[in-house]
Amino acid sequence: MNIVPLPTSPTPIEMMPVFDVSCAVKRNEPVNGEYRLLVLDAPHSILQCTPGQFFHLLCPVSEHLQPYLRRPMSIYGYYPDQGELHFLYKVTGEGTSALATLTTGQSLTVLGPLGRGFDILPDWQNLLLVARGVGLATLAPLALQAHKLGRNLTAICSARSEDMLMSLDYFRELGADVIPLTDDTGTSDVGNMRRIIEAKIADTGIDAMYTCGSNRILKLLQSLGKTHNIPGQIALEQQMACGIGMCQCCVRAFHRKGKTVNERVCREGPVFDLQEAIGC
Amino acid sequence: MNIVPLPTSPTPIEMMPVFDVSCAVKRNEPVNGEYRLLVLDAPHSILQCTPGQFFHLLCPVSEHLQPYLRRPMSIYGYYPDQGELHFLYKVTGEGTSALATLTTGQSLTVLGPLGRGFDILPDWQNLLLVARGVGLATLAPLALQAHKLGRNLTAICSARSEDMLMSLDYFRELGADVIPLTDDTGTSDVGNMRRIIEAKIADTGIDAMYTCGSNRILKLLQSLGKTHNIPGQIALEQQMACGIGMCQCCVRAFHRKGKTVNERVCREGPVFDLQEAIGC
Amino acid sequence: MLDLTTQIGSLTLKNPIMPASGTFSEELAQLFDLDVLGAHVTKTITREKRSGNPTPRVCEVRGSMLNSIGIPSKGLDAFKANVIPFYDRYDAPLIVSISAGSTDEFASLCEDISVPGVAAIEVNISCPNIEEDGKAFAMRPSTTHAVITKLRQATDLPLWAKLTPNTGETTEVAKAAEEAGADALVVSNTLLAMAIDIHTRRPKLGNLMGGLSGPAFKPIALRMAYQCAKSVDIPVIGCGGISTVDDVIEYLIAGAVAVQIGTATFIEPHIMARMIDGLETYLTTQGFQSVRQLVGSVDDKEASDGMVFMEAAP
Amino acid sequence: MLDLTTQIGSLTLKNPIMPASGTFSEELAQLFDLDVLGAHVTKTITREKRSGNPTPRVCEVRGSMLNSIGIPSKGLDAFKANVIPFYDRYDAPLIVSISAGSTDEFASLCEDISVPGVAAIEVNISCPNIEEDGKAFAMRPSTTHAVITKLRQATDLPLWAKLTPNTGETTEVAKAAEEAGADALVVSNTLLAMAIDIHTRRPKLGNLMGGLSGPAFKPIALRMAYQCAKSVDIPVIGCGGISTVDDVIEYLIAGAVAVQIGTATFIEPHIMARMIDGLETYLTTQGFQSVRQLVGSVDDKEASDGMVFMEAAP
Ligand SMILES: Cc1cc2nc3c(=O)[nH]c(=O)nc-3n(C[C@H](O)[C@H](O)[C@H](O)COP(=O)(O)OP(=O)(O)OC[C@H]3O[C@@H](n4cnc5c(N)ncnc54)[C@H](O)[C@@H]3O)c2cc1C
Ligand SMILES: Cc1cc2nc3c(=O)[nH]c(=O)nc-3n(C[C@H](O)[C@H](O)[C@H](O)COP(=O)(O)OP(=O)(O)OC[C@H]3O[C@@H](n4cnc5c(N)ncnc54)[C@H](O)[C@@H]3O)c2cc1C
Ligand SMILES: Cc1cc2nc3c(=O)[nH]c(=O)nc-3n(C[C@H](O)[C@H](O)[C@H](O)COP(=O)(O)O)c2cc1C
Ligand SMILES: Cc1cc2nc3c(=O)[nH]c(=O)nc-3n(C[C@H](O)[C@H](O)[C@H](O)COP(=O)(O)O)c2cc1C
Ligand code: FES
Ligand code: FES
Repeated sequence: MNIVPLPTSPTPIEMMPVFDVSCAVKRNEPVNGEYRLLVLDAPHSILQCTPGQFFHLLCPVSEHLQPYLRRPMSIYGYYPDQGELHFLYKVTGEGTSALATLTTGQSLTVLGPLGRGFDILPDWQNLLLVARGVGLATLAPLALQAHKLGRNLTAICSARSEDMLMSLDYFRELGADVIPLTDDTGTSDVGNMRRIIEAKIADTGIDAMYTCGSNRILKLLQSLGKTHNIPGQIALEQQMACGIGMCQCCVRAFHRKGKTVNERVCREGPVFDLQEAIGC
Repeated sequence: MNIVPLPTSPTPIEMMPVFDVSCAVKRNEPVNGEYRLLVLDAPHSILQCTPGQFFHLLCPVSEHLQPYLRRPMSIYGYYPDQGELHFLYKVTGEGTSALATLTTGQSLTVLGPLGRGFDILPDWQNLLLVARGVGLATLAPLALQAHKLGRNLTAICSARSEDMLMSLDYFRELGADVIPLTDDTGTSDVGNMRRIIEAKIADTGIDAMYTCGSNRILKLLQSLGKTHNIPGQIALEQQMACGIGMCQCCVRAFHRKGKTVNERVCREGPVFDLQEAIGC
Repeated sequence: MLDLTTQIGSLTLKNPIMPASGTFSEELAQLFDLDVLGAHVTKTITREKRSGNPTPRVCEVRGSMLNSIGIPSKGLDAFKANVIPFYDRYDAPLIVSISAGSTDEFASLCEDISVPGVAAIEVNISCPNIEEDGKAFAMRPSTTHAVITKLRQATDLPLWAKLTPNTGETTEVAKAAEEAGADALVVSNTLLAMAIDIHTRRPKLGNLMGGLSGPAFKPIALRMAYQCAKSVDIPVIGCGGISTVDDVIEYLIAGAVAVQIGTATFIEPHIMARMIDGLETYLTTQGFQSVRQLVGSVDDKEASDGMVFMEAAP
Repeated sequence: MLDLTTQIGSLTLKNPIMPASGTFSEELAQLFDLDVLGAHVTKTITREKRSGNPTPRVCEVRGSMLNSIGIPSKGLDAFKANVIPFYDRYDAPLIVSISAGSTDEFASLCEDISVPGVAAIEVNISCPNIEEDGKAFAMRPSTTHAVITKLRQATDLPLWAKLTPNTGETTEVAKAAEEAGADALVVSNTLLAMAIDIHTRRPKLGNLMGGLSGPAFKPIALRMAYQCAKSVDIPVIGCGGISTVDDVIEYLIAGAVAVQIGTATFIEPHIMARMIDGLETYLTTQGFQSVRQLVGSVDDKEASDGMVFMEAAP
């Protein structure tokens, strides 16, 4: 194998400032049945982000919802010009339910930007994004960045059903070739996905692949990456306490140089080399 | 001494129902700088009260105020016809600060009515109320009851200053002879109070005395009661956990038959025989 | 048909929900029919009259409380004359909690309280042993063994030993109680704690220190209940911080055959009745036929072997 | 002039606020100037490389958290090569936390870590002693005495002994540590606890059990800090559940000469810096000239005599 591993190995501590600021909520609205979009009025200082980075949110406490730890959330959009920070989230438990109660004008304290984001190396012209469900949140700013850098983008968006597919128009506006796949139409299976990607490779070629979350997709891309010698990156999740590297609770195992090593998702990640990642 | 002690000794468990209900807030407004009036929309069931009884309030929890135990609060007014329950309270700590955040339409869970209230025996014609500060809250429904029963009422209301004197008009409407005393005007001292009460005793006579809280006033009334052979009752406070008699945290010491006994303020009280009470 | 019953030695309870000692009394009958409960557990009594600790006897800590009530008691005779007859009107079995400062006094009180109307005796061995160095009986396996052995000889009624969290030897104490003849363990009493008013600089409790109970205490008592259930064969009754039906379920999954509800009743006096309904709903919707199926169903795999006896935080 | 300094044996800290081991690292320098702190305390290290416990390593409980991080460690050499030099740039003294499974390993690590740049060694004796029955050294006076005695011989640096709450012998352990030569006590590490997911019926921590920290733990650790301050003459550093400047003040009043902040930093990463400001404001407005005047100023009257050594909840 001669895939160049990306520099996801522990870097010396980078002393980029991290901010903990209270932001006013501009909007917090349902996007479809399961997802909500949270738009914050954010100071310029925290909007110097890299796609793939995240913030650690201090969810509000109420009589019925009392989350204690912060909750990590990928940056869905950062817009220094408008002074906006966007999150796209799924209501799953106490923390995200508490987030969902926020109304316009209330404030939310966010810590960030945190972690290591995606790389788009200079010679990567044809980029492939494969996202499922809320994974779009993580990949959306990457698409914007690719667009700004004038790269060609193919976005395979997978979901349970048509109406769970979000942001297709957004990706199209960015000039991406969008390929929607759904469980309902039976198009989202791994076999079909492989066929589509291999066709793309044969057609224009793919210089780098990006994904997040799903185990099935990880395995597929690892296999394609090995076969066709294409590098890639994946954004991973793990439960977090501190979010900045102090507590070591967020580790996951990675293959590296024949060994299994633990890395902190909040610090060495959340973006890791595709081939080093281990599914769960 | 031949003052007939009132039957405040432990009575066999009375199985009057106690209710724990959620009531909508009708109003919650400042009465003066220190006090607030809370008016609840209450079901008829919980409005069968006796003056001197109290409710145990489950104060709301928010991000910044997280009272855990309930807070005991005297009934300031109960109005079965209007379906209203009133509390007059002073914002002192976490629980009452949380109460102060309630707005019209929100709900508050209240447990009650609780405890043993005041007695107005059939042959008690001339009643004396002596209240200081928020003590008025506790004595107000007693004044209304006395009025309904056609008894003569003298109300000595003491406070730091003129504007801290509340409800004087209310007492006057009930036909009470209201005597306001303030620290500012130098009229609230014990000596002056004693002179006023002794004049009243000499004039119309006093059949029973009621008070609450203040140590100074307790001592004065105990002394007057002994000298002039006048029975009396006092409403006392103590920190509470359960409010209904289970935990025994709310005990205070009383003199009874030459011994010191502990009684539960929530159960054997909060109203006790004046002479048995021990100040603190 | 859903089976809510639970078995504690020879005693069958109609459901696994009962009050914790000191947080329940006859007065609660003013709120709901006490016969819905699996059992009734009285406040600890002593033989002699006692007045308890100085006030303030409770204080609030973040989301929980401390108490230093002590054991005010009207004494054995008053208890027999007033309290036992009161509970006679109910079908739910009456569990009487007792305490004493020495093994002999403990045993003689145990004997004298073994009267009709009492279904089991809960021995509060979390109280100081005045013959030793003032540490509670239940802080050490040796003193636990000694007192339970004597108590076992003093009564034919079922004996429930109530353990303390103020020890580093939870499993050893549990085994000592089992070996000495306890029929069940109640896990557990409150944890020694303290709070100081920073304005007056005085301790918030008249007694300086007191016991932590309520939600903050739950993860600790749950851990103890789990450790005990894994290390003894007698039934374990979980107690500590249980405030919702989810908490009840968590303890049952951990291995408790029944639970006691303490502080939660102060905040929500109907909570025990509501938990019984909630448990029924949960079992039905999850497809369980009985409480028994839930008890001890924790999926702890291999982990349990190495870890159960770990008593140092990692 | 307000004097915020505090004295811990031979060490003078410019203020009494420092992080707790395992809840602090170089990365916090991205948020504020770490030199505002009274001291820097590193995550416990072991001599060899270790990977720590399985995930999930943390979970949330009502208003607090459990952790079973374990002691992942890059090993002594990496620590000396990377971590000590990093902290060299600061004036605040560096306290290194160490751990080992036996007294001999402990002592040799202690010796090897006694290098320039290290101002004091915190010994995490709350870890299991694998030579005995797996109970932590700090659970018993005897094992505490044994390990501290050896450590004392191994270094000339100040030795801080970090105690565990998983014991019924807090004061005895404290005295044993003092007698064996500890220069200060850190009170305390986390309390063993557990949580189970009622939906999956699996323990919420990969390690089955973990340590409780955060606000729920405060009244327990405060009680221990008070008991220790009353029973030994060496300084006590309070640790456990401190989340606000009021909590800092409460510990100082109870007798702690300094405090360590753990979990609170996860929720509010600037909290330590804010506490220093808050403490300054409090002392000024209350008319204190120094932190020293506040330390141990609890108004416990006679109560303290009888009660300090009470280790049974009442
Ligand atoms: C780097 C990163 C980026 C993420 N970005 C997004 C996003 O853009 N949109 C989105 O909807 N979700 C995202 N997640 C997942 C999100 O953090 C969890 O859904 C959320 O923490 C759940 O909290 P809860 O209280 O609602 O759920 P609960 O299940 O009640 O949470 C209990 C605990 O588990 C943790 N937890 C639960 N699920 C996850 C998870 N998947 N990852 C990490 N911790 C978890 C919680 O933080 C909390 O500590 C991201 C996670 C990570 C690590
Ligand atoms: C029977 C009874 C009737 C009362 N009626 C009134 C009333 O009508 N209006 C009014 O303003 N106040 C009344 N009080 C006092 C009121 O209960 C307290 O002011 C209130 O509990 C303070 O709570 P906090 O959280 O605001 O204060 P904090 O000081 O933060 O309270 C801390 C703890 O101390 C308890 N506590 C503090 N002060 C008192 C007190 N005086 N009595 C009992 N417990 C206390 C609280 O309940 C809480 O548990 C009454 C008390 C009793 C016992
Ligand atoms: C006010 C109060 C009084 C208590 N009195 C007793 C008692 O007399 N005997 C006893 O064994 N336990 C007593 N306890 C402990 C409880 O029975 C229970 O073990 C403890 O509170 C933990 O449960 P919880 O968290 O559900 O309250 C008391 C607890 C409280 C809060
Ligand atoms: C995530 C985490 C990791 C910890 N790691 C260590 C450790 O390595 N060594 C140690 O002595 N204590 C460790 N502790 C315990 C803390 O130092 C502290 O004693 C405890 O958390 C109580 O303080 P707190 O309530 O302020 O968090 C750890 C605590 C947490 C929460
Ligand atoms: S969340 Fe604390 S190290 Fe990653
Ligand atoms: S408050 Fe519980 S007995 Fe009075």
